[in-house]
Amino acid sequence: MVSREPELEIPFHRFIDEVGQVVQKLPGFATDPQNLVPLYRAMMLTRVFDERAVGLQRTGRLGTYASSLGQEAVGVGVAAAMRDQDVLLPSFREQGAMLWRGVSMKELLLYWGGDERGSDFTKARSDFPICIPVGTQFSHAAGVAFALKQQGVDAAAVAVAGDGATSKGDFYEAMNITGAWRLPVVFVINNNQWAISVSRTKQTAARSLAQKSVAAGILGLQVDGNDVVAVKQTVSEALERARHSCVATVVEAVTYRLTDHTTADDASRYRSDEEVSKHWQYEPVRRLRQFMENNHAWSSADEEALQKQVASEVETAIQAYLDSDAPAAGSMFDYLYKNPPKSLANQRDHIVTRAADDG
Amino acid sequence: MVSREPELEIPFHRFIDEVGQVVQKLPGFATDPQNLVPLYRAMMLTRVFDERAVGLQRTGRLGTYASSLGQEAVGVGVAAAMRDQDVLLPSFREQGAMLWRGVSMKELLLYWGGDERGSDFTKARSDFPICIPVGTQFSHAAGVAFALKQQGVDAAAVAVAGDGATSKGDFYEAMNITGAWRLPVVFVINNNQWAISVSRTKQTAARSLAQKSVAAGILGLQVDGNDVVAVKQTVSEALERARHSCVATVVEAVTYRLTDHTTADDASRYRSDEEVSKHWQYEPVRRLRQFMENNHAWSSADEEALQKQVASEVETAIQAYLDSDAPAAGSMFDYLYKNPPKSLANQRDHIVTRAADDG
Amino acid sequence: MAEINMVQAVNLALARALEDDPSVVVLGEDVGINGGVFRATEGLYNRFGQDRILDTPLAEALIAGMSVGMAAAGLRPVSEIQFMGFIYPTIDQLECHASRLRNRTRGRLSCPMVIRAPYGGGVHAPEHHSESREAMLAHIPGLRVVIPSSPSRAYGLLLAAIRDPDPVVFLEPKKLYRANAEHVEDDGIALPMDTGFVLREGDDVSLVTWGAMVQESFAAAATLSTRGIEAEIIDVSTLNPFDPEQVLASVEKTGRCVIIHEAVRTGGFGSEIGATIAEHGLMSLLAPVKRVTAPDTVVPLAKLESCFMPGADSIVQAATDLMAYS
Amino acid sequence: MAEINMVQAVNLALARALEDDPSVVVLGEDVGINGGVFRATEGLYNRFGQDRILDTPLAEALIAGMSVGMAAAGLRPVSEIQFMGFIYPTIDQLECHASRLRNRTRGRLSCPMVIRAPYGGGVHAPEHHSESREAMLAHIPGLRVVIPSSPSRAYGLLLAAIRDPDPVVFLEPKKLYRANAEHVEDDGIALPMDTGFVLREGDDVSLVTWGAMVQESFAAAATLSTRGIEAEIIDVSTLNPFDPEQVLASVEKTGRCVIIHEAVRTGGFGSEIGATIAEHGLMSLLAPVKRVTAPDTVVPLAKLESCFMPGADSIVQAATDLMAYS
Ligand SMILES: Cc1ncc(C[n+]2csc(CCOP(=O)(O)OP(=O)(O)O)c2C)c(N)n1
Ligand SMILES: Cc1ncc(C[n+]2csc(CCOP(=O)(O)OP(=O)(O)O)c2C)c(N)n1
Ligand SMILES: [Mg+2]
Ligand SMILES: [Mg+2]
Repeated sequence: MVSREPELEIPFHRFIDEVGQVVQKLPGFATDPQNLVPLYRAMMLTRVFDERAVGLQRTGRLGTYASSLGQEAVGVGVAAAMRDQDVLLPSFREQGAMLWRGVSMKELLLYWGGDERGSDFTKARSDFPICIPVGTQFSHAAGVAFALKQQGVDAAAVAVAGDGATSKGDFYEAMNITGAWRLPVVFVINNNQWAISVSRTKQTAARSLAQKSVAAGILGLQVDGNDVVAVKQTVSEALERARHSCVATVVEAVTYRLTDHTTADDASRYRSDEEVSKHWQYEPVRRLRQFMENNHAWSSADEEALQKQVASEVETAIQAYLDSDAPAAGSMFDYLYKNPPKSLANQRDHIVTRAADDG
Repeated sequence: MVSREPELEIPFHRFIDEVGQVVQKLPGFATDPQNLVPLYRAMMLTRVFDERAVGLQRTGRLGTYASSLGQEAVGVGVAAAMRDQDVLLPSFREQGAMLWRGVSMKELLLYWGGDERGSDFTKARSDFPICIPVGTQFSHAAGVAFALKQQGVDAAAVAVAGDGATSKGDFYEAMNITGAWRLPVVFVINNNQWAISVSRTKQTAARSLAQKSVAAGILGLQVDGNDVVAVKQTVSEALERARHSCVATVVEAVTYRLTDHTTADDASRYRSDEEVSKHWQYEPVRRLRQFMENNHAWSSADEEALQKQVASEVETAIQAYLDSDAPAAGSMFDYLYKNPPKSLANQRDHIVTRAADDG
Repeated sequence: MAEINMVQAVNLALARALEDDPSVVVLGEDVGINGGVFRATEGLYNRFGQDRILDTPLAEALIAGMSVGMAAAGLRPVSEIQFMGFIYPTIDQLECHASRLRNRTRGRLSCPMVIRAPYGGGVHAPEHHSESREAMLAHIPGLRVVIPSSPSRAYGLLLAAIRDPDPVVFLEPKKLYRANAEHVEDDGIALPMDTGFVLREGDDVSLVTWGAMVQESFAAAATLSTRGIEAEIIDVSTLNPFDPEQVLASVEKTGRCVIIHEAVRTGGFGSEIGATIAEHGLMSLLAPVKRVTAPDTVVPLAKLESCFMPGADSIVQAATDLMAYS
Repeated sequence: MAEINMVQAVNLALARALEDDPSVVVLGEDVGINGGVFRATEGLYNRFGQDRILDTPLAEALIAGMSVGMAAAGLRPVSEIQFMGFIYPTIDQLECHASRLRNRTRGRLSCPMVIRAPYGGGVHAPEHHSESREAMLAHIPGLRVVIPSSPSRAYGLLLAAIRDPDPVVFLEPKKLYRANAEHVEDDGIALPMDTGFVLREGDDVSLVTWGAMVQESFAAAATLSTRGIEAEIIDVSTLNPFDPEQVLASVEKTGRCVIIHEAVRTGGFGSEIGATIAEHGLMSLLAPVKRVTAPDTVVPLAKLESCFMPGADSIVQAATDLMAYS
């Protein structure tokens, strides 16, 4: 009588540990620590941007916002592994990845400030916009991957979502077809241990989220999500497999959400300060800095210069956001249909007139 | 670089092989072959019932019908493993299980003949009715199991669905919560290799359907679905685990659909005669008879008597079905709400009058 | 007792139902220790324990499907969908099973379940957090769709919904969640479903509405009154099954009707009311029926949300227009 | 060329679209070698190959979501949902993504996809195979909902739907699948969406309908004509965006309107039409508007299906009743 789960080994990838020590031969791109500076810079930018965005929300100048504090290595590592023609399908917590892909800070602020123009990215024009309904982007990724394959484009789709998203049927249906049809997709699970107040262990009895791939006959592995080198390397390999052999992979990036779910949340209601403090030890930004310092690729002066530069970049973007004109009332009609019906024009007139009357 | 699926071993259970030989020590209930006679009888009844139901459809006296030809051991084995207070949640091809549970042939015929009274089972009153939307019964099973556990009832829920159903998100969502909440459920996948025209291999790249359980951290195993002893024993064990330790199991019963998907289908459009002929070798009814004969528990005379008896039982049920009065037009309103709104009464009157006018 | 707002009234009704009936369980995302993202389930986890206040995995279709199973097996599940924008995966279960189980089995099994969800705009929430798609659900026979418009009606109707032997979708207008606190007696008395509430009497024009638009209608009625126009306000409250008689009686009296809803115009539930009047109230009409609704487009993000939402201004305008007919 | 029925016309349009535009792909359950359970995709697999005619796993939400991804990335997916009764899991993707992608990205991405599904009753099918829930989908801004009522309109409208740069749900009345064969020119000419068809002119009463009820309306018109009542028949055809002008023009002429649909009454799309008349056509009305619909209950299994479905008898009755007003 069987009475336990089938044995199964899920690989776990890590190159740099919590104190910046190398635990495994570094991949090519990381052997010269100077190469890591752009990653460090991007993580820092993400962190400062998040902090300032939360500040804007607190002072009534931005809507609800989802910070990625502590998870910066996931977004940055994933995006750094991608090529331009790969397609990113992000959740609402992937500003690290989006900024790397070329979405501007002003665009992100517009979006979170309540203006659709924020999703009309100037760069990364094939990337998907932020996806709010959890997990619904997984099947888009399968569709995008099919189109890329069909059109002979040497590229893959990368969907990123949280640990909570792995409970949605969409995840499974999408994984399954990438196996059955051999589609070039990488599913990145940004496992920050919490889905609002529901912990990873309450979300599923599976020992890893990566093992959910077994259901679809695709690959699954875990990576230390606070080690940007490991994230980049693991996703690069998954992308190679996707592009060259049409084998899809679930990459579970194990990390931790160091702050509230969003600005509308109060995490102290459901988790202890001790738990959070403990995880500050593993956070990705300091870890990478430590590694670069250990390897004489980074100095306090570098840090100071970077901080200054990043702060001013973010400030400039915020100013541009705050200075941007309000969207026109009529714009809510202008992109609904390419060929709008006549009846919509009347409704548009009515709304535009009403808005004008209001001042 | 990982380039293959994680290794994983899914058990496969079989006691009696294609030619009626024992391949493994028989479970207790099967050591006396006489005990298998009821199982044989039920499988035979199912087969004859299916055959006659298809005949009724062909002659315009029944609606679309889904025969279980070749899959009788699954339904019968599953139901024989259950206790009365366990709850069955069947798909549309589980007449074998439903008949064993006490649903009458007349009820089944009423249902397929287009009369809701067929789902008002006289026995098995807590069992779910036939479920048409594929896979939607999985989450019902989780809910039933929660209720049983909450109410302290020593019972489990058994959902049965096909190989195609394992591609629906519902399956995964339901499996996941049985793991996370430790719910007493057995998911039986009646893998008949085809979902209408889509073969098992096109349905998923997973090597087994049982391994989909890994996604939820619950147990999964395969059983020879043409060996009723194996089905009964495996499901019994899964039910024990469910009832006593609240561990859920996916039991993949590997079998074959020997006929069309339903009477509305023509399987010769998409699969070869050779494939079908090959599978006739493994079919469950002859196999069990062989075993019983080998063990001197069954004779030609027994067979003849059984055939006669079963034929007459089925005939009686068919006659009762054909003789049953037509449902009243008003009945389509009488069970919609326990407390119907006034407006519905007017609509009811209208329909009843119109039906009366039509004669 | 202090005055309470609508979220607190929902909380009070849930606590009362849990207290009164051991078969009631509450489930959903973050309804446990977190008390729900709007705090509608606050305190219930500590009071009723983890066997009755259940944090589910993130899976809306599952929440609905499990509720069907629970309900059929003797429990009374009251689940929360975090926002109506995430209710769509539940439609399959609502349409195929919850609304049909009693009918399908000729009463052998039934489905006493409630799905609660905050709906509607007005709080500058992110995308998918402001929709009003009640009409989609109101088209499913066998399902009740109930919408409260004040703390006391939230309390009384939620109790009715939970006690009802059939499935109810209970939609809570989030714009009213923290508006208009009032005294609510925790008397365990349910309010009637399947009919609406005449909240204000008037002879000149009927304002037929529900949810957050009840508030706008009151504001409009106040303005209209200063101009000598007395509006009758009907809170439809139960969209399905809809009670046509109440609306028709009002229109018979006033001869004029403005239907107001937050949902987009085409196929909104206001159309059912308009059509009902065109069928059965035509002879009472002194003027055409008017609908004041959101336009037929996607709810814009926060910056344009207020342009999208109908308000008292549009209601006043519509009613005034109708007074020009005589 | 021989006369063809509606399934064959759908097949012809699909083949034409596949031939004309390499970005068109067809996907769904059993659409490949099996040619679809109604044979709408018969022969396409052999002709266009397995890279363009795609059997999917059994997962409707996936079919819709994949279509969104395919469409955004440059393909024109035309998917089949086997029966409308299994379309509900697609609503999440239709509502949250397909209908919004263009708007959400200010035109950067778009979603030229079609979901086809047989709908409606009349063929004595099992449970969930006979529903008409078009109104649920017609309430989603950004989505088109189109329903043909003859082989040639199926051909022309399906081509229009596939070529349209935005998402279309294309519902095929299965009762008409094999009825009324007619000559259909494979000329690649699309018919206009966003408006309906005046299929019969008449001065006395407007019959406003779509799908399989067009046939019943013609039968009713024939009977009415023998009694000296000339009906105008409008096939609404595109439910969303709905063209109110066409209906209003007809009602202005006739002064009487019967709205007919197979869907259940409450919240059916007939309500939108009734409300539109109450708002903008009231002054033309000589009589109340009437709706002839299915009753507000679950479609019964086959034995009572014909009692449930509206038919020519009820239309004749309604129109005759309206003639009593003058
Ligand atoms: C389908 C759906 N249900 C509910 C929500 C509300 N919600 C927003 S984020 C969230 C938790 C997501 O958790 P996870 O997937 O782990 O991502 P994280 O927020 O941790 O990045 C929930 C429940 C939603 N956006 N979509
Ligand atoms: C959700 C849903 N989609 C489509 C269908 C139409 N359909 C009926 S049976 C079937 C195939 C089911 O295959 P499987 O799960 O393997 O069960 P089997 O019929 O082989 O017993 C399909 C597609 C359905 N009933 N439900
Ligand atoms: Mg998370
Ligand atoms: Mg099968």
